Amino acid sequence: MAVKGFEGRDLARAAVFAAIIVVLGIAGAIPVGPVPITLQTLGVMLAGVVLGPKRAAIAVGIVLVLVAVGLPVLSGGRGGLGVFAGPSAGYLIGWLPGAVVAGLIAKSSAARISWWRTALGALVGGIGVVYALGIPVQAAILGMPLHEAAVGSLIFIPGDLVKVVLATVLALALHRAYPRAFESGAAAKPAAQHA
Amino acid sequence: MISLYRPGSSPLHRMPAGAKLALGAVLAVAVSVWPHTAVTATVTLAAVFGLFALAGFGPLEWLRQVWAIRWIVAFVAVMQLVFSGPLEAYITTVRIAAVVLLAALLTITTRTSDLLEALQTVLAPLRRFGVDPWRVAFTLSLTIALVPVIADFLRRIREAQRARGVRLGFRAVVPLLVMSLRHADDVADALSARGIA
Amino acid sequence: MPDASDAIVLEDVAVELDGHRILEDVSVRLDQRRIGVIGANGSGKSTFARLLDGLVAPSRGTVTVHGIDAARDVRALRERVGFVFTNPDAQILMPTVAEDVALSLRRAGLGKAEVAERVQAQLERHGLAELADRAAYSLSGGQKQLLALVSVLIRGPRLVVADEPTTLLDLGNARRMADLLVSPPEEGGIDAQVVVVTHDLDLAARCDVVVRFADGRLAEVGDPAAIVDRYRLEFA
Amino acid sequence: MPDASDAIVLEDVAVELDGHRILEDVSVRLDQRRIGVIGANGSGKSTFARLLDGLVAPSRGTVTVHGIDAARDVRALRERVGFVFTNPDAQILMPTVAEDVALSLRRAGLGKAEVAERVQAQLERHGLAELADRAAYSLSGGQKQLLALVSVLIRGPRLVVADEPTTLLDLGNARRMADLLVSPPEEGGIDAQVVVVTHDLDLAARCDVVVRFADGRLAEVGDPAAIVDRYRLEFA
Ligand SMILES: Nc1ncnc2c1ncn2[C@@H]1O[C@H](COP(=O)(O)OP(=O)(O)OP(=O)(O)O)[C@@H](O)[C@H]1O
Ligand SMILES: Nc1ncnc2c1ncn2[C@@H]1O[C@H](COP(=O)(O)OP(=O)(O)OP(=O)(O)O)[C@@H](O)[C@H]1O
Ligand SMILES: O=C(O)CCCC[C@@H]1SC[C@@H]2NC(=O)N[C@@H]21
Ligand SMILES: [Mg+2]
Ligand SMILES: [Mg+2]
Repeated sequence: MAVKGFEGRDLARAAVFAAIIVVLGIAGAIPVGPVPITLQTLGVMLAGVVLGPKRAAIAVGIVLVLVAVGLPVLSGGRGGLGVFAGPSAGYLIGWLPGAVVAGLIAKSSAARISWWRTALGALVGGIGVVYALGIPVQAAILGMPLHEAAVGSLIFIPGDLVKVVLATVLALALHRAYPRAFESGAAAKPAAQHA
Repeated sequence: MISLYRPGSSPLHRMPAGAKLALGAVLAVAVSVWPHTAVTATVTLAAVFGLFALAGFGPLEWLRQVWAIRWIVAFVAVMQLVFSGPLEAYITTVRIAAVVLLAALLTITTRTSDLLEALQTVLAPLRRFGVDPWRVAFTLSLTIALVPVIADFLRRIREAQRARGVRLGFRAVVPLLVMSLRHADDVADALSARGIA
Repeated sequence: MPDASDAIVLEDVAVELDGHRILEDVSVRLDQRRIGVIGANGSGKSTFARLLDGLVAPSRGTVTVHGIDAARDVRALRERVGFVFTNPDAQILMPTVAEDVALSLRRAGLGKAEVAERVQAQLERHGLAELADRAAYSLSGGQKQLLALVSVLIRGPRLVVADEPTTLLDLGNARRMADLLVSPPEEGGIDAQVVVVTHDLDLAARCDVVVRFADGRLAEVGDPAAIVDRYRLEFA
Repeated sequence: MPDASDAIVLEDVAVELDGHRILEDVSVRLDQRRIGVIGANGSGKSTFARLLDGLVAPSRGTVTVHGIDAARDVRALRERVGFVFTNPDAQILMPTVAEDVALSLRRAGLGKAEVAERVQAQLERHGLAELADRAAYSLSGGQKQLLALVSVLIRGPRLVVADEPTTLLDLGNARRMADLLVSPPEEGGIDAQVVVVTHDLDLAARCDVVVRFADGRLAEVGDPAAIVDRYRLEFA
């Protein structure tokens, strides 16, 4: 066992969610400037609020490594190290702590899933944290003043707010349809035995 | 999933992945922090195209790669023109393009599998902290194998909607997640059964 | 009762997907009530079935279902045809059993109360009433397969196309599903024309006519018993 | 050749999952080479099969496979047992055919050259050599199911457990899979003990012994022909 408490079931879920994020990228991107508007951020929010911080970190981490090793897993079939030298690098790297924070907030209570904790998680993690890394890195890479990069990022806000609402609605529907999705590997199969 | 790798037998292709990455990173940082003039920036970009040529990629590929970053180039050029004037705009745009193209060159001359192996080497010291490099590499391969499977789930859900004459819109993500996560449980069983995780 | 328009007619149909020839030279007229489709893996059975619901478009020739040209009027076609997929998981689109059955009625613009009533009636008819509020994923394989069929039947299709609907079922459940699909309406079977794709030759033999595909071509159409026996012999 | 230790022994086993009793009172000793498992949907067949590979743990009683206590030494158990699941898609863990077959060997830490050689030999033996570099997901259903089996066989398991491995296959492919699973090794069958869960009663009848489950209990163990005939009669 590589990481304590992280077993095959968690690994499989992280990999599946990474694949979902990749597939959401196939839906395409809207090029509104140097950083695209993409549905993949919805996948990042969902990973956080559904899988919880640990598995979401692995899921998003997988996507980032796949980008780095040169697979076209980002929207519009982009990938490769060039992305990490480009203006969207900060947002992209921000997905990782973003998903973790989303998971921490959404799952901050052991009680039943709640719509407001889910929404808050998606908002703070999926927007707050992602932008907090994305804006400064974009400013640095493009050699522009921070406030300009910040103003420029306003173009993502409407779309990202919609994604927060979608992530919340989808997570709650998923909880009705398949509550096990929200349990950890060990809990999802209580009596099952693992090596 | 098709990798962005372009086969070839140039010195760049044959260079060990780890060394190539390290060298690339050093070069990228150097280009970024060097206080460029119009001349040094131009020379730098020319040098990057020179490396492309060394790897066996001609002008057609240069165009293709520049086209891929057209949005970045256009945006930087316009912003800088408005705020810093034409000279600054030229220098900054060329410098940024050079770095991004250099990184892209690393990607198209290195096999995904070689990068994964380099990654395992890099991760080896983390063994002490409970990270199993083999497992990391395996998880990445597993994800690559899963992408077409998940894409097929999406196709089947779309088809089911058409067949039933309904449109779920974004709510179609719910059955996608249910199918995918149940699939993950089946995969987990297969992992256990094959003694992998 | 079948009438002149209750026929499935394919004229010189070919299907090409991603540059591969998948079906070729298919011409057939089927006006029987129970139609079985058999053939090896990859022979084109599912593609044929999907043509009938406009899920695949012919690259040549015409497909006419009950007088509707499948290429021209997909909307009318889908009103008339119900499709049951092999894997019920892909077909159950809503979280609970009742919601899933209701989904099919949503588009028809019925009122909430009427939808609820019709769903309830339909669930009762097929012995699923007690499961109305259960999460669909938690049903057994047999129950799921039945739910998938019920969700299709509630719209009152005149043709039901089912692609290997019994593969995961045990003898008893498979028998029940088969009875629904191929018995005459008087004996509890579906009151619509039925096309059933299957590897279960006993089920195929119970149809009025059997169509066999081989390598993307129509190999035989005709008497179920004769075709099934011949097919079985090939592998004996 | 079977010897004293090549037996599957369950003693008073019960399985409970999520508070549901799924298996109860199961005691049996099986030392035959070919073991068929039949029963209705939900009767506990898959749960029984999963016990044998430590995928489910008994909540009472003991499971011993070839002398290994399944609860104690899952690692040794998994070395000895290979499991083939119904859904081939979930078992394909690597992007290409050759990589998938190589996976278990790579995990065991074998060298690249040796792995490549053994993979090639194994693929050739089962007629998959030409597909070595194909994307695994693009294979046909029959090829996928065969790949899943081959990936398991390469580790040289002494017991192969297969849970409905032929459901999605046509007559020809199902026959080939069945031949591999239940023919004696001299006639091309697997050189290991085999437990096969199936709804295909003809396949079950070809085994050395049949186990029938009903409602989470062991209903019968014994002569395949007799048990299968009785079971068939129930639904006639
Ligand atoms: N979208 C597609 N692109 C390319 N080839 C396809 C596509 N869909 C199906 N095929 C191929 O067409 C052939 C016929 O497929 P089809 O699904 O109709 O077969 P089938 O008779 O239903 O087989 P099975 O018994 O396995 O369900 C197969 O070889 C299949 O691989
Ligand atoms: N993890 C679980 N939690 C709760 N119930 C379960 C779980 N796994 C299986 N069951 C239930 O246990 C019963 C036996 O399941 P099992 O899968 O062993 O049946 P089976 O004989 O293999 O059926 P089938 O022919 O449909 O494959 C079923 O009623 C099933 O719903
Ligand atoms: O594809 C990439 O290169 C990374 C994309 C980063 C997109 C950022 S994330 C926050 C914001 N919302 C969007 O829709 N796009 C940006
Ligand atoms: Mg088919
Ligand atoms: Mg089962």
